[in-house]
Amino acid sequence: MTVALSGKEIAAKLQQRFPGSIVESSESNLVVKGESLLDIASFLKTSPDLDFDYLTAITAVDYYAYFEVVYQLTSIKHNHSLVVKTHCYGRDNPALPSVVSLWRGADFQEREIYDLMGIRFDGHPNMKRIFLWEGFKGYPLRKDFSNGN
Amino acid sequence: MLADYGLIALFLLVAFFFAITTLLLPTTLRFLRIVPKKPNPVKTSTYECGMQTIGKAWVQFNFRYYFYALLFVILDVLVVFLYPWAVELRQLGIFGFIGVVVLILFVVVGYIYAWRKKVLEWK
Amino acid sequence: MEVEDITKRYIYSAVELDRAEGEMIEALKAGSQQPIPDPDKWLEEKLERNIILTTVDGLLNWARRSSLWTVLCFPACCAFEFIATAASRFDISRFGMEILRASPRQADLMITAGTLTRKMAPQVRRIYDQMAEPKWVIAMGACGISGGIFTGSYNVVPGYNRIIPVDVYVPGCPPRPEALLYGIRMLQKKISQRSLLQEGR
Amino acid sequence: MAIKTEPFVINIGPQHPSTHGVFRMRTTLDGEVVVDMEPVFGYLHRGVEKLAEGRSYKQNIPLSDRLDYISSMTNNQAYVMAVEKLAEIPVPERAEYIRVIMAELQRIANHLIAVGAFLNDCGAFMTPFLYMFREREKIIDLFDMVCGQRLLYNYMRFGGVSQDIPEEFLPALKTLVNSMPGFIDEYDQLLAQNEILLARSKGVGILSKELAINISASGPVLRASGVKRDIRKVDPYSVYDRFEFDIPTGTVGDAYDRYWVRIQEMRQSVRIIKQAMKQLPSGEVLTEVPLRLRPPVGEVYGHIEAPKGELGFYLVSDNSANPYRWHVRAPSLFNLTALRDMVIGWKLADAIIIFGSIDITMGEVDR
Repeated sequence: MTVALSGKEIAAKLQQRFPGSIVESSESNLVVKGESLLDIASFLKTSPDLDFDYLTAITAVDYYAYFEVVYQLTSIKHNHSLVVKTHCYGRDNPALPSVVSLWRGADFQEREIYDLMGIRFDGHPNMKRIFLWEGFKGYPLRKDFSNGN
Repeated sequence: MLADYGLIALFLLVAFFFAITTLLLPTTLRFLRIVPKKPNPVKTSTYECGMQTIGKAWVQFNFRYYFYALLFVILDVLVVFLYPWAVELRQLGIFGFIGVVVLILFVVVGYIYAWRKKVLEWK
Repeated sequence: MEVEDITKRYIYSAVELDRAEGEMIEALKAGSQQPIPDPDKWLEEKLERNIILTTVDGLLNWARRSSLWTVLCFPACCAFEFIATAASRFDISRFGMEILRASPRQADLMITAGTLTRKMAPQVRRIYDQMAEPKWVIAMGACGISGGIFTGSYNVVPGYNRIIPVDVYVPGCPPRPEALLYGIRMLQKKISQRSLLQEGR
Repeated sequence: MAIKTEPFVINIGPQHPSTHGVFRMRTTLDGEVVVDMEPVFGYLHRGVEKLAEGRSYKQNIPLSDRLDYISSMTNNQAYVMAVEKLAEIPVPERAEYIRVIMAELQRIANHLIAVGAFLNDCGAFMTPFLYMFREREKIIDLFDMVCGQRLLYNYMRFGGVSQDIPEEFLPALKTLVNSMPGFIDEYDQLLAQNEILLARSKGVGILSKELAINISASGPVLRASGVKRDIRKVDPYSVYDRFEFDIPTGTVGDAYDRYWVRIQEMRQSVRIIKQAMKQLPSGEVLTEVPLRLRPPVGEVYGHIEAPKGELGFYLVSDNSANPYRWHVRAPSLFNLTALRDMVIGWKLADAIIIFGSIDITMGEVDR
C-alpha cells in the first residue's frame, strides 16, 4: 500500500535544513518557495530514507492570483509518496527552476506546462511549445484564455 | 534451321511491342481525356509523410552502399553466363566445364580479396 | 548530471522549422473558415451520352469503384474502427479495398479516420493534393464531419470539409464497421454515375 | 581513411504507417544509422483538459474514453475512481468485480494490438496483426454485449457501472477465458523462438533500469527493464488485493523483453478474470449519485495500472458542477521521454521497431 507521507512530517525534517523555505504544510501536501524548489527536490531525491527517485506527475493549476505547480513524487524502494507544491506569482512571465536535471521524466511535462499554462522553467534544455505550434497566441489552459477558434 | 531464328525474331517483336504499349498507354489515355490530368506544384513535390522535405537529400553517402551495388553487378554478370552453359551442359562436356570453372575462379578471387579486406562488414 | 542544451545540437535549426510550420498552420487556419462545397453538383447535370460513351463510362466506373485503394489518414479512434473493418471479420477486401496504401501516390480514396487538429490540417491538405486524380474523400466519424465531441476546442478544425472537399460523410463516434461499409457502398454508387463528358472529369 | 559523409534529415512524419497515430520524428540520418531524433507532438492535441473544465463531471466520462482510445475501459475506471475518491462515493461489491473483469479484458485487448502492431513493424506484415485482431474481435463482442459500443465504451459511472451484465455474458466470457490461453500459446509458439523476431528485437533499444525510473516510465516498458512495479500490487485499488497473480518483469529492457512482458501479462489477466468470475457476488451495480455531482472543495490524484502504464487523474474541484482542473497523467508521454536515447546509433528500421515496442496511443500523449 503506497503510504502518502504527511506534509507536516516532511516539513519538520526540511525546516532545519532549509530554513524559511516552507511556505505552509498540511496533512496531504507541502508548499515550498519557488527559489528553493531545486535544492529541496534534490534533497528529497538523494536522502537515503526518503529516496524519491520516481517523479509521478507535474501539474499546473491557475488560481488567478497565482499559479500552483504540483509535483507528485514517489519512492519505488520505500513505496511512499509525497505531494510538493510551489506557488508562482505574476501572469505575464511566471518562471520556476526546472527539475529536469533530477528527473528526466519532467522534460515533456514542463514543456507541456509551458505550452498550455505559460510558466517558463529555467534550466530546461528545450524550452519550447510541445503541443501547439510556434506563433500560437496565448496559453490555452489559463482561465482567462479567450477561445480563438 | 532458319525457322529457329524466326522464333527469336517473333519473340523480339512481342517484347518490343509490349514495351512500347506499356510506355505509351498513359499518354494515349491522357490524350483521349479518359484519364484526368491536373498537375499542381504541391502534387509534383516529393511526398514525405505530409511534411515539406528538410534540407537536401543529394548528400555524400557512405561508400559501402556503392560497393555493395558494385559487387552485386559483378556476380550478376557471372550468373548471366552460367545460364546458357547450364542449359547445354551435356553437349559441352568436360571442355565447357573447365571453361566455366576458370570463369568462376576469376570472380571468386576478387570476392575473397574483398572479403579479406573486411569491406563487407556493415560498419 | 549535466543537461546539455538540445537546441544547439541539430544540423537544422529547429526553431526556424517550427516557426515556418507555424506560419503555414496560421495561414491555413485563416484560409479555412468556410467549408469547401461538396463536389456533387455534377450529379444533377443531365448528360446526353451516346452508346459508345456509356460502355466506356460503364467500364471505367466499374474498374474505379471496385478497386478503391485508401491512403492512411489515421489520426485517432476511428482508425481502429477502420482497421477492424479492414480486418478479417468485416472484410473490406470484398470491395477490392484490400490494400491500405501508405503513400498518396498509389491511392484514390482518403478515409479520414479521426479528429482533425489545426496542426495536422496543412499535412492533410498536402496529402490530399498529392493524391492522383480521380480521388474521393470519405469523412469518417463525427469528428470528421463537424469536430464531434471536441467542437469547441481551440485546436480542432470543425470538420474535414473546411480543408478538403468531402464526398461521403459517415456519422458515428466511432461509426460501426457496418456504417463505414454502407458509406463505401454509397461512394461506389456515386462513382458509377460519373461520366467522361462532365467537365470536372 | 574515413570518407566524409553528410547526414540528412528525414521526417518520419505524422502520416506514417508505423507511427501508431500522428507522431512525428524529425530524424537525422547518416546513411542508414540514426544520428539524432527530435520527437514532435501535438498533431492530435484536442484540448481535452480545457474542454473538460467547461463540462460537468458526468459529461467528462465520454471525454475520458477518447484519451487512450484502444483501452477506453481503463480510462473510464481511472477517472471514475478518482472522482469517487474525491467525493467519497461507495461502490457496491458486484460493480467492483465487474470493473476488474472489464479492465483485465481491456488489458488483453490492448496487449493484442500492442504486440500485433510491434510485429507488423518487425516486418511480419499484417499476419500476426490479423491473428490477434481475431481475438480482439471476440473481446469486443463481449464489450458490445455489455455496453453496446465497440470501441469507446462509456460504461462506468461514479459509484459503479452503468448497467448490469446480461445473462449470456458469463457463459461467453467462460468460453473466451478457456480458449484464450490456447491462443496465447499459439502466438508464443509462432513468435517466441522465431529467429527473425529474435534477431530483430533481442538487444535492440535497451532502456536501462535507472533510466527507466528516471524518466518515470511505467507499465510494460518499466517492467521490461527489470523494475517490479505494478500499481495493482504496489498500491492495490478496487478489489485487486483479493486475487493472486504475479508481475512478469524482463531482464535487459530491450524490445524483446517488452514483447515478452506483454505476452505474460495477457496470461496473468486471464488468471485474474477466472478468479473474479468465481468470486463474482450478486447485488446491485450502481449507487445513486446526483446527476450534477458537486464534489467537495479539494484535490485528488487517483491512479490505476492501465495497460500502457500508470494512468492518473489529478482533479481539483471547487464544489461546482464543473471540475476546476482536470489533468491526465498519461503513461505514453512519459514512456516516450527516452525514445531519443534508445534510438540513436541504431538503423532506421530498428528505430521503427524500438518505437513500436514502446506501444503508445497518440490520443493520450497529445490529450
